[in-house]
Amino acid sequence: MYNDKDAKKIVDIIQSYARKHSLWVVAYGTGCGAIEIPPTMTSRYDAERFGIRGSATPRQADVLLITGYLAVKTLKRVIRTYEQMQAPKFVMGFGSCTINGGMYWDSYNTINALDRYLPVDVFINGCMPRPEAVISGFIKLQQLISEGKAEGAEKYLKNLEWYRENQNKVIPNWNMPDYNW
Amino acid sequence: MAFDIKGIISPFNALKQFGKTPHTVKYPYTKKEAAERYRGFHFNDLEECIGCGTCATICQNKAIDMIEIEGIETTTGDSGLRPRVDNGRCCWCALCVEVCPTGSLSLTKDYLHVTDDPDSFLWTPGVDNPDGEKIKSWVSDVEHSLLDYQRIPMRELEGKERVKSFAEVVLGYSEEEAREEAARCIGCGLCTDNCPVHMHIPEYINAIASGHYDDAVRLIYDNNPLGETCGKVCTRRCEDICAVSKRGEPIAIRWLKRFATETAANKEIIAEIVEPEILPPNGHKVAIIGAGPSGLTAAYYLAMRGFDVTIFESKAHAGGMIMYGIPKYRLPLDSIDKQVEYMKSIGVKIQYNTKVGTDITFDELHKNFEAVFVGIGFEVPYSIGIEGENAEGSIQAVNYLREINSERNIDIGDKVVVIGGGNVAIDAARVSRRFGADVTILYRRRVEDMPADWEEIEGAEDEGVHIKTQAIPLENILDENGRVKAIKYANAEMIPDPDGGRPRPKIIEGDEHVMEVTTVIGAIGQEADYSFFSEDIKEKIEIKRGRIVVNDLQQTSVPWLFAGGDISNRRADAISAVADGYRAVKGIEKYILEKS
Amino acid sequence: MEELKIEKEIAEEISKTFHSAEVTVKREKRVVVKLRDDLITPFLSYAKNNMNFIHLAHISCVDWLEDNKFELIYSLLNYDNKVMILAKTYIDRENPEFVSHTNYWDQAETYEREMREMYGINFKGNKRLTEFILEDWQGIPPMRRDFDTVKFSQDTFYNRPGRENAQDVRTTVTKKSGEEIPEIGKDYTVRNL
Amino acid sequence: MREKETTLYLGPQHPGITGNMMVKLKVAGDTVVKAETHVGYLHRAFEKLMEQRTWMQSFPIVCRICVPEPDPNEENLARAVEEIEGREVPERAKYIRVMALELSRLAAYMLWMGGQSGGLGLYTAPQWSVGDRDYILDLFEELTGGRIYHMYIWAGGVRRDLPDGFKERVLKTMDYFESRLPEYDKLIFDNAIFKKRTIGIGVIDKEKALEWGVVGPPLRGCGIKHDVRIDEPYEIYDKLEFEVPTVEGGDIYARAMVRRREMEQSISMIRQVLDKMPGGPVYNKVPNPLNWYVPKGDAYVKTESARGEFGYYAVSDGSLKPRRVHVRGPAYVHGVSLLERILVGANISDVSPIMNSLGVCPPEIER
Repeated sequence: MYNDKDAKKIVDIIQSYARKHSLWVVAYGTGCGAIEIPPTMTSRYDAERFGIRGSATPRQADVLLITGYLAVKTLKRVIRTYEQMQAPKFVMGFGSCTINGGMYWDSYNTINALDRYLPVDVFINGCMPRPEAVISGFIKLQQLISEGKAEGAEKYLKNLEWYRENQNKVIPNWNMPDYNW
Repeated sequence: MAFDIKGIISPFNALKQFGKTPHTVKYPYTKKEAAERYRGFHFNDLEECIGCGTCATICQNKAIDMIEIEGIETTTGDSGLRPRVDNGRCCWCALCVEVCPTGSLSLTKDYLHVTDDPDSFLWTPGVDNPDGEKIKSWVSDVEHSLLDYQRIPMRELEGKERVKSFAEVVLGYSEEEAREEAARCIGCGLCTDNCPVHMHIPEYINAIASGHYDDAVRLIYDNNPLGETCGKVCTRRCEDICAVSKRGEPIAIRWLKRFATETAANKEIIAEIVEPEILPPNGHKVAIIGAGPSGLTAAYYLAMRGFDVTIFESKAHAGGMIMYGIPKYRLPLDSIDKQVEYMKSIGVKIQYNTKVGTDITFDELHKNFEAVFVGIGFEVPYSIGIEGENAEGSIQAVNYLREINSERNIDIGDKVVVIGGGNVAIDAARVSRRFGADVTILYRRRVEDMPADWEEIEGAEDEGVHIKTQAIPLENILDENGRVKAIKYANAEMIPDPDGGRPRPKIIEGDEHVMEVTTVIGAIGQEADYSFFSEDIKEKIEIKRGRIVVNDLQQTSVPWLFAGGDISNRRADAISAVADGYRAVKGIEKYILEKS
Repeated sequence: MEELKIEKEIAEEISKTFHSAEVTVKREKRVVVKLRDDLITPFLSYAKNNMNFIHLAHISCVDWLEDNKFELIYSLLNYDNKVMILAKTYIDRENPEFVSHTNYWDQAETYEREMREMYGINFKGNKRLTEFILEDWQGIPPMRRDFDTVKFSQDTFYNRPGRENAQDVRTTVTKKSGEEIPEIGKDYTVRNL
Repeated sequence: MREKETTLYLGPQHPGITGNMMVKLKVAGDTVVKAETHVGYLHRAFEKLMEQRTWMQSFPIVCRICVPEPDPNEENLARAVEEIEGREVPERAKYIRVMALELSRLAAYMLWMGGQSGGLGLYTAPQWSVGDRDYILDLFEELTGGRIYHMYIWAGGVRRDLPDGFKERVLKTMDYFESRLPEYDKLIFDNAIFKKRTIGIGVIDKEKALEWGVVGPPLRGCGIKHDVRIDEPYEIYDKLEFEVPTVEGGDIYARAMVRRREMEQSISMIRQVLDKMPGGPVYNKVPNPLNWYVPKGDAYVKTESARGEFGYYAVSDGSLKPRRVHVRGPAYVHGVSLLERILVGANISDVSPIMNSLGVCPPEIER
């Protein structure tokens, strides 16, 4: 006989199995790393093998790819897109720019460390990351999901105030609806 | 538009592809290897790297830090630091590889780093990937490097032209050449450590490269008042460890210094550029014995600090060995005069023709001055130790050069043999060539063992000096008048030193030769004449192997007595003497201030 | 020089019409015209209508902070002989104002919007000097030379810690050797490229 | 009947938008009444950053100005500084540069083909063209060490010579591409849907095109022969035989056909370049980049990129760093003033294909 706890565990396993094999990526090319998305998605690297495919709208999507630098103007839209996404949701940071500013470390218009503004589940190294690296990133994400470690969304809600503070520091005019209901 | 039947059917052509094997790279099940030149993560050969930091300087992303690595010490020619790359900044453009002077830095085929930890992107090449050597892909090579490994050649008089006169052999860089040569410098500053004076080499070279020659002169005079002399005759240890010399020709640091200092044509211009900040007189008196490089340097900086300095010089001209030991085709008289005049103009006093010990006693100096600096140099030549050495026609190179530089003539005849392989020997040989003699240098060991600068050796060969190596003189053969007419020498073979030192020459029995000569010049080294010291001083100071033992600030065991130059260091060159003088200034200042 | 015939003819025509203009033939297909600021509009009009330079390739601005001037560069192309004219002028850097040329070329509007945003130049007559690239920008226009982007970035954005143990090579060497670099040398030492 | 006007925000997060930008549309029914482009989402301040960097350090960043096709940027900056400095480039380097430029043009057109047809619902086409484009990226990786950002062309020539056997591999790839072109014709350019959606859509008026400053394939799609490669031949384009195709019509289809025919020309040019390429050095060393003082002066240079005329205006004040580098990308005009004009009257569903056909590339608008 299974008790409730075990049942929950089984549900979790099934859930994370389903989740990790249907990662829908919101179609938002935020930066230059987006140029490697078409090769990854199309015939040469064929990411659909992993259940990864594009989704036109944020509400149906699971993964938000931050493909490199974020201009402050885009950051505002990205936050909005992210908040519109429904859980489970994951963020992947592409390349150097999302980690410590990359080449645009001294630009007045790009943020340097993405994880200050959004919870990032996986970082991929490269400038820009090759399709192989992108796929490895997805595999890593799948692995984290199955281990139950990809909890960026929960972290975001829990630390919303901290994130908001950082976001507000760089976005001067915060005129956005709150989607974190 | 009409019904387009062709346009509807033709796309169905794609069905042809049905059943074909797709060209998909089934990563991660199959892997496509990165290209031969792929620009992935860095690899650094920690052994080859000298920590010059050029990679960190060029990185436009400020991705590279130089950090201390356990087990790597700071040594001369190696800062002991190694690059660490922030992969959260890097764009793998490989500019760092293209400017790496040693070629230790390269990029590899490895590019995969996927993580949930944003703090894991600091990457120390070589430490984090010790196996990176095997997958090196974008490597540095001399041909494609952004650095220029070829020195701008220095224009010189032709060998045939040179021997006709004592005109300066080196013609100097033009402004354009100097800037081009200076631009080769990467400004790491490793060289400064090997310079006895620690001159501000990258700074003045950078100043030259940017066209600010005045600043270059100021930086040179900051710790070397004989910059122009050093620009002409320095032994330039800096160039030995120049980072660029690892794979190419070192930056011509000496010639650049020469260029910069020569932009100031006379003492007024020097003073105008340098604008020496001379402190008001502080009432303390210091005596300096010997107006050689160490004495002049000490005097110059002491005078700037407000001391009342007097130099006692036994000869009629200041400069010491640089005046009397170095031939005028290397260092012209007016250049020395210019520098000495400039020093005098800021308050250095020189008493010429005053030999301490005969014209004035050492005790008198001690009585009248608070501190005494001795920089008398090595003027007494070693004897060669062969029969007939004291005969007419056998002279010592230092004496010979002194006479020539004092514009007195010595008849050497037309067949000269110089014994020795140091710079003095080469100088004597080249000077003799200028008097039209046929000159042969006899040296015990091989050419590569000669202590003289390779440029000097080359210059001598260009001028037609014969160099006979592995030849040991045995005897001067005299004629009936007691004059040298020939020299007997034996050939030698090199035997390895059992203790691992450099090979030694051993006479081959019976392989003896006689060469007819008119003059034999000995040049195998000199020593100092300490006869002017009183007995109690001699007892108090420590003299080891002919040299006075001093502390870090050139102070002897007698607190008020300082020493510098050849008599205290083994390097026996002008720049070391300058360094001693510079250090002695600090010592004297400290001594006097602490005393009063 | 037979090769630069067309260019010379163009230069001649311009200097005949605009006496104060400084005209140089820079190279093949490049003519540079330096003009007084009030002559730019007549010149552009003349070039467009009488000399067939109908294509406005770009308008650029250079900040000469030391001279307290902005340099404006108008590049025009003639489709027939493919010659390009660079018309340059200087305007004052304090309260910079210039005439809009949107009535000659529609696309001038975009350039003028950008220059207003990046340099703060007010183009009189341009009806759409709205926000273009930046959003809610506060402070001096960023492309001006006196705007320090490094400082701004460091103040505004977060830099990941962990790199504080970085050493300077020159300092390490001086520490070992005991060299003291004088004040004037420091400008030449810190190669903060 | 007059329909009510509504405002529609197309982008920045929208699958049909090229890159990351936004078009604010006023629509009445399905018809666009007014269009307003909003850019700046990708503004990285390249021009400011270049003023902070030395000339050599600027090369790794200029290629980022245009992501699909970085080489014209590198080539332009290289040629600008070479013109200011009067530096000669070895002949072989010029050939290699042209080869890289044409390969990148081909790659850019393949990507455009995927975007253009994918946006019209032809989902097989991007699978083919983007997949095939990867073979060019493989070549680039082999030649330059990078798939997307090559950082290969720089002042004084190119960074490295061709690797061993590279010529054969390029020729093989070109043969493959040539054999694929008829397939693409059948799949895309003859396709009834493609034609239906593109002919007569997004028409640029021939008269207005010149005055509006249209360049590149959109201008040649209006039947006007204008191409920097023949007007002001740079590198070795004057030594190559090629034609500049023009198509009348000014609509999306005309622009598509211009690109389609240019692909043939590019393949032929690459073959000629490889055939004629002389031996010798590929790099005329610039001084040590830490001490490279570029003399005072300025230069306006231009390149024909896949989207049209790329212009660089570079000013040097005699120091280590550029005084000013102004980048004039073709999309600057296409993406803002031209787009706003020709979208008026278009159907909403055509907005994305029109943007694609103009080659609107936001990173080069805002830089």
